[in-house]
This record gives sequence, C-alpha cells and structure tokens, in this order.
Amino acid sequence: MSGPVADEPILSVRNLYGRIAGQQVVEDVSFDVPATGVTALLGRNGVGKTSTIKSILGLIDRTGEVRLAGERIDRAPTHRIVQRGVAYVPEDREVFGSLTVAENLRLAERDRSPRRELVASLFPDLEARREQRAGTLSGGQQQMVSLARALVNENRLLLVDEPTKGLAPRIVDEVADALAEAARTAPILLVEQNLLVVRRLAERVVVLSSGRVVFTGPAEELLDDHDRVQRFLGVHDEREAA
Amino acid sequence: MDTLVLLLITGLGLGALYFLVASGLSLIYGLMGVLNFAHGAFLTIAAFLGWEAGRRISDGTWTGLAISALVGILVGATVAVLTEVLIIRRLYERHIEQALVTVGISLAAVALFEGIWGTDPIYTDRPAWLTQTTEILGARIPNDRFLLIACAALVLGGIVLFLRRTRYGLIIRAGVENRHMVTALGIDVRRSFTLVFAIGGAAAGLGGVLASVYYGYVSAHLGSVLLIFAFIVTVIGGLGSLTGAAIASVLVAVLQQFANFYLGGTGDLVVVVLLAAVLLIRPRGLMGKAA
Amino acid sequence: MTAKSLRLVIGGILLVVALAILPLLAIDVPGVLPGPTYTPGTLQLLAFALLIAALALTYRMMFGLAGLLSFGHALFFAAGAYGLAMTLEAFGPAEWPSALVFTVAIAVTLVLGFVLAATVGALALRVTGISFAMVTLAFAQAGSVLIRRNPGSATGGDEGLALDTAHVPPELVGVVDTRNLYWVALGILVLVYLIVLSVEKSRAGHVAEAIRENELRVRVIGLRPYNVKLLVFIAASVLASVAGMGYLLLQSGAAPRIATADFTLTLLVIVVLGGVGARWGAIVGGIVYTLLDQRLTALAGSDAIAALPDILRVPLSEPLFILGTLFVLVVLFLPGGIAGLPARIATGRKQHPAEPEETVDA
Amino acid sequence: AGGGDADGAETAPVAIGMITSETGPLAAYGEAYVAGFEAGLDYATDGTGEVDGRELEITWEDDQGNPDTAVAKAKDLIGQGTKVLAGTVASGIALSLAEQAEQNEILYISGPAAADAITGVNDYTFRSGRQTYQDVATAGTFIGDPAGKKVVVFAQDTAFGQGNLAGVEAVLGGQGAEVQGVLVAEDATEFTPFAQQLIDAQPDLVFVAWAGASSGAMWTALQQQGVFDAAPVVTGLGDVATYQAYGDASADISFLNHYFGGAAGTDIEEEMITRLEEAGATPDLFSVDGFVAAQMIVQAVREGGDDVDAMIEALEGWTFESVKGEVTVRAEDHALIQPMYQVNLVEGADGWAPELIETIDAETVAPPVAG
Amino acid sequence: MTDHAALELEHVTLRIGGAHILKDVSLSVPEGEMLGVIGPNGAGKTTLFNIVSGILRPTEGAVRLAGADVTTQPVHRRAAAGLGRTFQTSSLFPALDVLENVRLAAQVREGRAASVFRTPRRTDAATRRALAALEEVGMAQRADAGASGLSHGEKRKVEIAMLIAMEPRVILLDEPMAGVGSADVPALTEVIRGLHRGGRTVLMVEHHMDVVLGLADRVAVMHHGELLAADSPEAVMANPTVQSAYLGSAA
Ligand SMILES: Nc1ncnc2c1ncn2[C@@H]1O[C@H](COP(=O)(O)OP(=O)(O)OP(=O)(O)O)[C@@H](O)[C@H]1O
Ligand SMILES: Nc1ncnc2c1ncn2[C@@H]1O[C@H](COP(=O)(O)OP(=O)(O)OP(=O)(O)O)[C@@H](O)[C@H]1O
Ligand SMILES: [Mg+2]
Ligand SMILES: [Mg+2]
Repeated sequence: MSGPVADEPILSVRNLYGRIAGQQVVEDVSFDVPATGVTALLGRNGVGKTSTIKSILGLIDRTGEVRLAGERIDRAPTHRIVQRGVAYVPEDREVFGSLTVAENLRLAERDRSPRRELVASLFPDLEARREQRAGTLSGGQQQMVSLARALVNENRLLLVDEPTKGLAPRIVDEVADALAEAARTAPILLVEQNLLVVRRLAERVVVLSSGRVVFTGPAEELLDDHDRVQRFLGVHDEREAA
Repeated sequence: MDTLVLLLITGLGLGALYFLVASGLSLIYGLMGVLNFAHGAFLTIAAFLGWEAGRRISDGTWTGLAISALVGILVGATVAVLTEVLIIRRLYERHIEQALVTVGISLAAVALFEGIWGTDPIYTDRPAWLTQTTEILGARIPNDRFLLIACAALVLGGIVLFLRRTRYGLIIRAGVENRHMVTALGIDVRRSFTLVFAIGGAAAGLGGVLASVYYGYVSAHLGSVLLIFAFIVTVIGGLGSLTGAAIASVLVAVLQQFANFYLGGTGDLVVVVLLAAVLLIRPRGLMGKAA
Repeated sequence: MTAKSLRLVIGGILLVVALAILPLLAIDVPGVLPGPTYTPGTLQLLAFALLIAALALTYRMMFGLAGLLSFGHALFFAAGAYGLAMTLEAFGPAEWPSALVFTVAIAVTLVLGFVLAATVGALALRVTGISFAMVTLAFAQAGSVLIRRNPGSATGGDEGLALDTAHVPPELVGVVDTRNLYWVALGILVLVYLIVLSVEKSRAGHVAEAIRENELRVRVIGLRPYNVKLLVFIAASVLASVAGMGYLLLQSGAAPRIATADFTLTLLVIVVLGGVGARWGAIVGGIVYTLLDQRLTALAGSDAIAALPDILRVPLSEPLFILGTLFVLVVLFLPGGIAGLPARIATGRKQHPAEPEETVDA
Repeated sequence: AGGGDADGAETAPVAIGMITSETGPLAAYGEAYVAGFEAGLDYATDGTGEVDGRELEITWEDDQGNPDTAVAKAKDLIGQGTKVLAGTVASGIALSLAEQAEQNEILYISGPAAADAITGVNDYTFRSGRQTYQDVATAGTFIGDPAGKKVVVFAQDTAFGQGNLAGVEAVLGGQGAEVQGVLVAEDATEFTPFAQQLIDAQPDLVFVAWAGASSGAMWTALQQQGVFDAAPVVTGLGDVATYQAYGDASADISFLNHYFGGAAGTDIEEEMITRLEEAGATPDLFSVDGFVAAQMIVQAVREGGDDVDAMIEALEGWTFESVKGEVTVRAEDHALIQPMYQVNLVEGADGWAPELIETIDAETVAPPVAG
Repeated sequence: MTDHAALELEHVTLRIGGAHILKDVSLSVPEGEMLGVIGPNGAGKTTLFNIVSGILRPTEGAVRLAGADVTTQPVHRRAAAGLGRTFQTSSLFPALDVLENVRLAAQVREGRAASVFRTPRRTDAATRRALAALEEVGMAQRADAGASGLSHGEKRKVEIAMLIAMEPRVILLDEPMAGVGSADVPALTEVIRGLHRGGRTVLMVEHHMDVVLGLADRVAVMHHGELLAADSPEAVMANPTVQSAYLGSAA
C-alpha cells in the first residue's frame, strides 16, 4: 500500500450535495480528512452526518467533488470506492441477519490475507458465536460484527458512523481502543455522539448544522470552548453527553 | 409390483423435469425474493430456438439433441441476462414490482411465441434410444426418463457446488437482504445478480429442451404448463433452497403419479393440498431458512 | 374536511349520474367503444368493464391497503358466479314466485361466499408474505380444478355453466335488456366502492395499513393483526362474489376461466396498471384494461395490421403482447400507475424515484 | 318466400354474424372453418354473395377462445339487428351462444364444436358439424358386433373426454359391449402407468379420445408399453397439424374421421377444394363445417327471409348435397345426419398422410333423437 | 391490584437450540418503580423484555402482570392489559404520519380500536389523546409529518408518545437513548421521568449510565443470561463484578 503524500488529505470533499427521495439532506459540504489520525464529524441529530458519509460512498444521490488521495471518486459506484480501500461501518449496523457471523465476516474480506486474528482478538465474543445467525445477536454483538467487517481488511480510510451506539460502557472503551489502534494504520472519519470518545480519539473535528459545515478545526479548540459546544451541539457539559 | 416400480421411476423422471425448471426459478427466487413469472417464457423460447437449431443441423440424432441443448442453454442465459439488465435491474429492492414485470413479460412472450410459431404444438424428433424402454423389475421404463434424471442430478450438483465453492451464494443471500450494504463491502452486486440470472436462465434453457424431449413437442405454452408446478416445488422446498426444491420435486411428482393412478386422477388436487398443508405447518417450506 | 371533501362527494355523485344516463345517450367514441353508448354491444362491454373495475377495487383493498398479496382472489369471484348459477338451478320450490327464488338464491350465494371466505381466510392468514400468496393459490387451484372436473355435473366442466333463466327477472334477460344489466353493474360498482371506502376510512382500515407496515408493532400496542386482516379478507372476498354474481347475469353463464390463477394475475395487472395508491386507480385500471383488451383484439384483426411487414405484424396482431408490454412499461416508468399520473405531471417530469446507483454510473 | 314485413326489406342486405376463434388456443380450427365458410358461400351463391338479390352482409368476430368475449360480441351483433349467428369451435362457447340465441330468438348455427349437448339444446340452435356421438359410433364400426366385447375408453377427464365415454357407453354399451373408462386428469403429463392399466384391462378395443398437445406423449406411452400389441386402438383423426403427432404408432392406429381433404370424392368436394386452393388454404378437418354452415345460411335466408321462425322451418328436415355427400338436418333435434370415415395413416414422402378405408353410412352413425 | 407486584418473573429460563440464553431469572418489580436494567452486550436484556412482552415464550418459568399469570398469553393481550414497550431500534409505521401513528395507540385504550364502523375524526377522543401525548414529548408541531422522514431523536420521541397514548401500567424501554444526540438527552430524560411520575412502573434497559443512575430507583444487572443483582444504584455501582464486566474504566 503506497501511502499518500504526507500533507495531502486522504479525503477531500468539496461542495457536496446529497439527496434522499428528492429531498436535499446534504448542502454544499466541504472538508478534508487528513491522511493520519481521526477526524470526527459532529452535529445534532438529523443534521446530515450519516447522509454525508453515504454521499461520499455513493449510497445516495450526490453531486459535488470527492477525492480519495487526490483521485476523483464522486462518479464511481460504491463498490469501486470501497475496493480502493475505504471501509464503512454503517449507523444501524446493517449486519446480514440471515447469514452467520462467520459468513458476514467472510463476505467482507477483500484482501488476499485478511486480518482474521486481529478481529478474533478484538472481539472474542464473536469468535464463540461464529455459527450463530447474525440476526439473533444482541444489538451490541451486531455492532461488533459491523466493526469487524471493516477492520478485517487493510484500509486507506475508515468511515465509521456511531460505532459506540448501544454498547455497554466497557465495550465502548474497547471499541475506542480498537479504533485508536486502527487509526495508527489508516485515517478515520468518525461520526460520534459520545464526546468523551471524541475527545479521546479525534484530532480534528468537522461540525455540521442543518446540512452545512459550521466548524472545522482541531478537536481541543472546539471541545474546550464550552460556548461553541453549546452552540453547535446543544450540550452544556461534555460529561453530560458521555 | 411392476406398476409400483413404474409409478416410482416415472415419478422420479417427472420430478427431475420439475426440478430442472424449478432450479433456475429457485435460484432467482432466492436472489430476487420474488417469483419470476417470466421463467416459463425463458424456458419456452429456449425450447423453440433449441428445436429450430437442432432440426436445421441434424434431426432426431444425438448430435441434434446436443446442439438443441447447447443452443437452449445459451438462449436461456442470454434472455435471462437481457431481462435482468434491461428490466429487473431498474427495480431492485422493489420485490413486488419485480414479480409484476415478470408477469407482464410472460404475458407478452407467450403471445409473441403464438404469433411466431402458431398455436399448435410442433412435434419434435429425438434419438431412437430415447423412444425405447428399458425393463426394470418387470416395468418398462421409457429411456428419456433416465436422461432427465441424470441431467437434473448434474444441474443440482453443479449449482450447489457453484454456491458452495464461490462467494456468490453468500453475496446473493446478503444482497437480497440489504443490497446497499453489500456494495458498501466492495462487492459488485449487480454483476453477481446478472451472473446468477444467467445461470438460472441457462438451467431454464436446458429444462426447456429436455421438456420438449419429454413431451415430444414444443409449443408456446410449454413453459406455462410447467411453471405452476415449478412454483409449487420451489415454495414447498423452501425459499432459495435448491436441495429443498429437489426433494420437493420428487415428492410432488411421485405423489402426483400415485394420486393420478390410484385416486382417480386427483394428482393436481393432491399437490395443491400438499402445498397448503406444508405451508400452514411450516411456512418456510421444507428446507427454507427463517426469514 | 369540508370544502374539498364536499367537492369530491359532489363530483362523485355527478360522475355516477353521468354513467347512469349513458345508455340513454348516443355518444360515439370511435376507436374506444364499438358503437354508440345506447347499443347493446357497447353497453355489454361497458357493464363488463364496470364489473371488472368493482372486482379490481376489492383486490386493491386487500393488496393495496392491507398488503395481502393473494393469488386466489378469482376463487371468490367464481364462487359468486358459480354459486348463484348453481343455487338457481338446484333449488326453487315450484310454488315460490320467481322473484323470491331469485332473491333467496342471491342471499344463499352471499352466505356461501362468506363461509368460503372465512374458511380460506382463517387458514391462509396463519401465514404471511409469499406463503400466504401460495396458500391462497392452492385454494384457488383446488377450486379451479373442481370446477373443471365437473363433479356431479354441477359446474359444467370446461364448457362452463349456463344461467338457468327460469327464475331470473325477465328484465335482466336478453339483448334488449342489456341496459338494465348495465345499470346493475353500475350499481354493484357503486356499492362496492362505498363499502370499500368505509372500510378503508374506518379504524380497521387504518390498523390494516399499520399492519402492512409492521405487524409486530401492531401487536405490541395491543391489537391482534389476524382479526383485522381476516376482516379485510372477508370483506374483499364477499364483495368479489357480489361482482361475480353480476358477471353471471351479464354473461348468462359462468366459464371456468374466471377461477384460474391467470385471472387473479390479470386482476393484479389491472390494479397495478391503475395504481395501487388510489381507489379510483383500480376502477380506471379495470375499465382501461377491459376496453384495451377488446379494442386491441379489434386492432389485431384489422387490415391495417395485416398489411404490415411480418416483423411488425406478428407482435401487433397479438393483443396480449401489446398489453403485456404496456404493463411492463407502466411498472418501469410509471410506478404510481395511471392514478399516479396527475401527481407526476404536477410535480414535473423530472421527478424520478431515486435509484442511486443508476445515476452514479450514468 | 320470405317473411319480410316491408317491401324495402326484400332488397336490404341480410346481416350475418360469424363468431369464431381467430386467435387463442383454437385459432387453427377457426382458420379452417373460416376458409370452408368462404368456399361454401361462394359455392352456394354462385360467387355473388347474394341470395335472391339480397346481399349477405357477413361480419366476422374473433371470440379468442373466450366465452366472455364471444357473448359480448354476440350481444353486440344482436343489438345491431343480426338475426343469424354462426360459428365457434369450442363447445363451451357454442353453448353460451346457443343460450343467447334462445334468449333473443335468433338463429344460431354452431360450428365444429362437438358436444352432444348442443344438439337439441333449443329451437334456435342448429349445427353444421358432426357431434361426439357420431365419432363414437364410427369407432364402433371397427369391431363388428359389439356384443360381449370389452371396450376401454381412454380419454382426458374433460367435458370432451367425458362426453366420449358417455357416447361409447350409449352406443356400444347399448349394443351389448362391456365399456370401461380410463379417464386421465387433463393436466397429467405422465401416461405410462395408464398404458399399463389399459393392457391390464384386456380389452377387445381401445378407444382413445384425446385433444391437445399432450397427445404425442400419450401415444408414445401407449406404444412403449405395448398397447398396440394387446388390442386394436381406435381414435379420431384430427386436423392436418396432428398427422405427424402419432410418430411410430401411426401405422398401428385405426382412425375414425369426420373429414380430411379427399375423403369424400364428391363433386362438391372438388368444388370446395378448388375454391380453398384459390384462396391459398388447404382442405382440413373443419373445412366442411364452414362449408355446410354457409349452405345452411343461404337456405335459411332464401326460404325464411328475415323471419327467424321461417328460417328454422326452412332448415328443419332439409336434406341437401354437401361436401360429404347427402346430409340431413334432422327436424326433431337439429342434429346433422352425415356420413363418417374409417381412415389409416400411411407414410409418404411428406410424412404421414391419411388414406380412406371405408365410408360409414350416415344412418349407421346417426345419434338417437336428443331431448 | 395493590397487593401484587406490577411485574413478576419466576424462574424464567430460555433455551434456543443449544444456547442457554436466560438462566433462572426471578425478579419482582413493585408498582410504580423505575427499574434500570444494565449488563454487557448480549447479556439477555432485550430477550428478557421479549419474554415479558410475549414475543418469546420462556422454556421454563412464569411471567405475572399485576398478579395474573400471562406466560402463555399472546403479545396483543398483554399490551391490551396495560403493557407497553419500545424497541431497541425505532419502529414506527413509516407510511403513516406522526399523528396516525400515535392515534392507533390511543384507539386501543378506548376500545374497539379496529372497528369497521368507526371512522377516525380530527375531533374524536382518540385524536385528542394522541395530540396530548405528542404535546407531552414536544412533537405536537410535527403531527402531520410522515414518520419515515423523522430524525432519529424524533422517532424516539414519537415512540414514547405512542406509549403515553396507550396509558400502560407497565412500560418497557429498550435503550431509549441509543443514538440520541447529546443535545436531546436531557429533554428525553425528562420525558421518561414524566412517564414514571404518572405512577407507572417502568423497566429501562440503557447503556448511558448517568441516565440510569439519574432515573432508576433500583438497578438490575444481567450477565450471561443471569440476574446478578437487583439493588440500589449505589450498591450496584459498587459491585466489583459490575465494575469489571460492565463498566470497565468508564466507571
Ligand atoms: N429515508 C429518508 N427519507 C426522508 N428523509 C430522510 C431519510 N433519511 C434521512 N432523512 C432526513 O435527512 C436528514 C439528515 O439525516 P441523517 O440521518 O443524515 O442525520 P444524522 O446527522 O446522521 O442524524 P442522527 O444523529 O440522528 O443519526 C434528517 O433530517 C432526516 O430526517
Ligand atoms: N437463536 C439463538 N441462538 C444462539 N444464541 C442466541 C440466539 N438468539 C439470541 N441469542 C443470544 O442471546 C443473547 C441475549 O441477547 P439480547 O439481545 O437479549 O442481549 P442484550 O442484553 O439486549 O444486549 P445488547 O445490550 O447488546 O442489546 C445474545 O448473546 C444472543 O447472541
Ligand atoms: Mg446518523
Ligand atoms: Mg438489547
């Protein structure tokens, strides 16, 4: 895997518009994801975080310019984008309920030598349930399958949508660890409501408000500024949001 | 005794025919989540063109039959792919609409075939051996039944291997459930779906040619006659389960034979009763997975 | 509620009145109707179209409202037609006046239709989705087989059953009275429409809609989906047999074709052609389909077609080919069916339903 | 002649409504009927298309093999004042049209539809073709004296098959034969076990009444299981398209036949064939039905004018020369009393073709009076 | 109605295939209590709710609502008898609008909810009750919106409005805060508190510990299908197993 030029962003989004069922849900969004570390995409419920990620991947109707390591991907079909090394952990887990855990993982393997051991060590719970149908897993277990599907390949970029939603506090820790670990080899664009996790992982944040970018900058700059946190995210105290 | 053997083996032969038609249907049904009403049309067009080719090149010989089968398979696959690319693809994840367009296709296709080839059946020739019989335990079994059974076994084995050995089986099952997520894993679902359609169409094509051997004719309604039984065995067998379809084919055909013979020709009645009974007791069918 | 719905009601009444006086007028629509509207041939065709529309309406109530995809609706239509024919033939004490026999026969058929619907529904609704479709298909096939087998010479087998006109009011017999039959058909359509409307607007209708969306959720708020589905199923089926009785009178007989799965599929085609989204879609679909079917046959036999080169002549002389193709095109390019047209025109042509991947590759 | 009430009616055209399958499953039969009718009309009117100076205004309608369509077309025609309807190949449709004829008091001449029930169904309905009884009676001529013989009827469990079984029971059973039926579900596709059943019955004669596409498979099964070695097999010879359907069994089957091109050898047959060939058609099973229908319509109009009762009177008991020789419209029940044929298939350069063995006298196969 | 606990589970055990999913769970929830249910992912919390609401039948054991044994009763009976629940992932009727969603629930309370002879009107009691419920969760202004277009948080609120309209005596909330933006958490917490304040018995599965601790009278801990403890929040938080198995360093 040839790493991108150090200061070139791995992902650059310019004037992105996205529509669902004829309704504009992403409006003129522009931001960069640097080639290393975690960039968090924040915003209140319904501002269009998920839609932005789906637009990048071509899962919904979109126009605008999206570059992956300098190459235009805004006209490519989803599977091509993913084949170029972009992994996606969707918001609602979206595991294949009628397939077993093992089958879910096998389907996700893109690389010639998938990192099965890594996944097994990250989520021992799944190892024990390889033959269980994913539809019968608990919510949290499904979330693990969803993450595992992304981490089993080597990626150039991870798009992760609310990975800690519905996870027990201890697992939240573990997932955060796993993401921190993953971020050492591939940059991550992370959507997350849990500001503690954001603070721990993210170097940079991009904040959306009603479909537009209202803030981009280093994570501390935002998180330490109670005023802005309050304004953009509607949170008084980040502890409260944990 | 010999009647029993005769009923059993001819039942098996009929079951093989049902399965040949149902295999493609079951595959596509498993993939689309809906019944493909155009499957009968795939079969009929393959039978017609297979017959046209076979009779042009050599009539009533094994070469002729082989050519018919080959042409039938190609035609079935091509027509299925065209249907998928031009029509079904535009309606992905709208299962009901998909089933509906296939209804439209089958209506239009049967009418078109009638326009081209007429309403009368066209009788076909076949290799002499196939018109003869072989005696088993006192029963004279028509040889073409053996051909049917062999082909059905080959198709079953072939498709099962294909689904086991490749990732396509997984892709299809996952794709039915959540197509977007499959693409988001970097898989070209469309190509997989088209491929599976081609295989289903090819199976239908082979089934069409063999059906014309079995019936001794081709006609515009060849496919529609078989389609209803193919539906029944597909559903009894269970959504998308090929082995289920195979078991159900044999079950239905043998039962039908016995009922037709011993219960005053009530074969078709017994089959629909079986259908209702199986579904009411086991809504998923014999081998179907929980939805 | 109010101005708009008042306008709708008045519009509806005017429409029915306009349809009702049609036999008294001499409107000629060349290419659509075989002759002026007062001629028996045209009235027969229109009456048939109205009955099919009524039947389609009942089918839409199941499929469009409650999401019940049945492959066996024809069974109930056939039950109405055959039931009435058989009761009229089988019974009728000599001392009873004809009118009474006729009325009682209708009542008996209704009861039979109800019992059949309740039985089939109670069983079939134990399963859902494609299994439900196949169980209804199984019942309808069984019915269809029985009708063709002609048990005890009761159904006339594949030759069909002629209407025994001994007890049928003379006003409903013979070509000169086609007009009366037309009014009967119109009456049936209006009746079916009103009942369907009241079911759909009722609480039960709303619940049925919710069940279509998420059955478990309905149970969790304390309702038993089974009951509501059964209710819709029975209502639609009994109304279908009412349409079947109209059919029997209109055709002076019943043919086994009306009990086949193909006939149910035709209904499905009609409902989708008209648009699942609206009641009037089913009506328009029924009428358009019947007229098209009839007119395309006329076209197929016309000299204009015969003069065409083979490649055009062969397909164009097959009415079903044209209908099938048309239907495919409607599903592909007009997802709302005919009923969806006004909305599409209003919102502009550019409104394609989003199929993201398609646009990506384009 | 003529019951016309006004003088104008004497020269006004007479509307004739012809309803038959031009499309649908029975389109091929319909085609033969239509061609035969055109030839018959040409013959009966000497090419003028007129009767006593009145033009016969013929309207053709396609019933698509569907009774609903047929009834709609009939009502349309009747509504426009048509007093004469004719045609259709399907018995179910013919019965519906007969019903319309009675309800509306017009003349109906049914086409090739074979059901015995059409004969004598009402005063207004006539027939221009043969009926099942005549087929069966012809089959009976193959075994000489039926008394004490065992006849097995192998048929589909349809109105047609059931009608044939009933016919055999009436004709041959009445003459002392033991009749057994083997009825097969219409949509059965496997006939091998039934062939076995036929042999097990040890019959003196097997009568096969079969229609539709499955006949090829059925014959193959009979042959494979050796039914032909066990007993003589008789069946009806259908239209030209079926001549090749019997395959290797062809030579072993004895055929009864209503008509094939060249069967009659009459002058009128020659007239018909010439006209058919001029029109690009070939003589076939149901050409005669069309031809006879035209003759009957011309007779009805010539003698009856516009008055339906007079037409009926003109036809009842009418004996005339037609393609198959002398035929009679029996007054009591409107059956058409006509000769039938015994036929073999012989293989020639163009495949199998029929060859006449014997003509069976019309009276020999006349059905009993219906009703 | 008063002597009995609102909800009782007796030796509830569930096996599916070879898996032992719930192991001998016994629990009694007194009338009016707010019980938090916590535990690692896959501990069996949702399963427990499914058993209480009747979606699953226990292999062994009994479920009692206000003293009445409902172990074999179907889902809708229990719901009609006053048991309401939400799902871990939002489930509304997407084709209906917000008001219709809630009104369906309100009709059940009134009886004859699925009658063919009654037509819903803008002014009838069920509609008024539905609007009041929407008001309570702050969604009244969205009454006419289609349910499919709501944001995540809005869906959660509508679900709770449906519960309010049903007027259940016992409520099961499965992760009501999952996916709710930090900004909306306080408001939703208040809505839940309101549910409880009406004297209703509430069981709530939730991974947001501060929400649980802020609301619950008592906290039940599940682990590997077993009920480890049901105690005061403080006691539970102090429990070492809970610390290691559930909370991790976040404690
Ligand atoms: N299928 C849909 N139909 C109509 N509108 C939709 C649909 N999906 C999303 N929306 C709308 O698009 C907007 C953006 O939604 P999106 O899911 O991207 O928000 P989000 O920032 O991810 O919110 P959350 O924090 O709740 O996940 C919302 O207003 C939502 O109502
Ligand atoms: N059919 C099955 N076969 C085997 N195990 C099953 C089956 N169905 C459920 N399970 C297991 O039962 C356990 C209980 O799941 P449940 O959904 O109740 O967990 P939970 O406590 O709600 O977790 P979460 O907090 O992640 O939602 C899970 O471990 C699940 O994998
Ligand atoms: Mg989101
Ligand atoms: Mg859970």
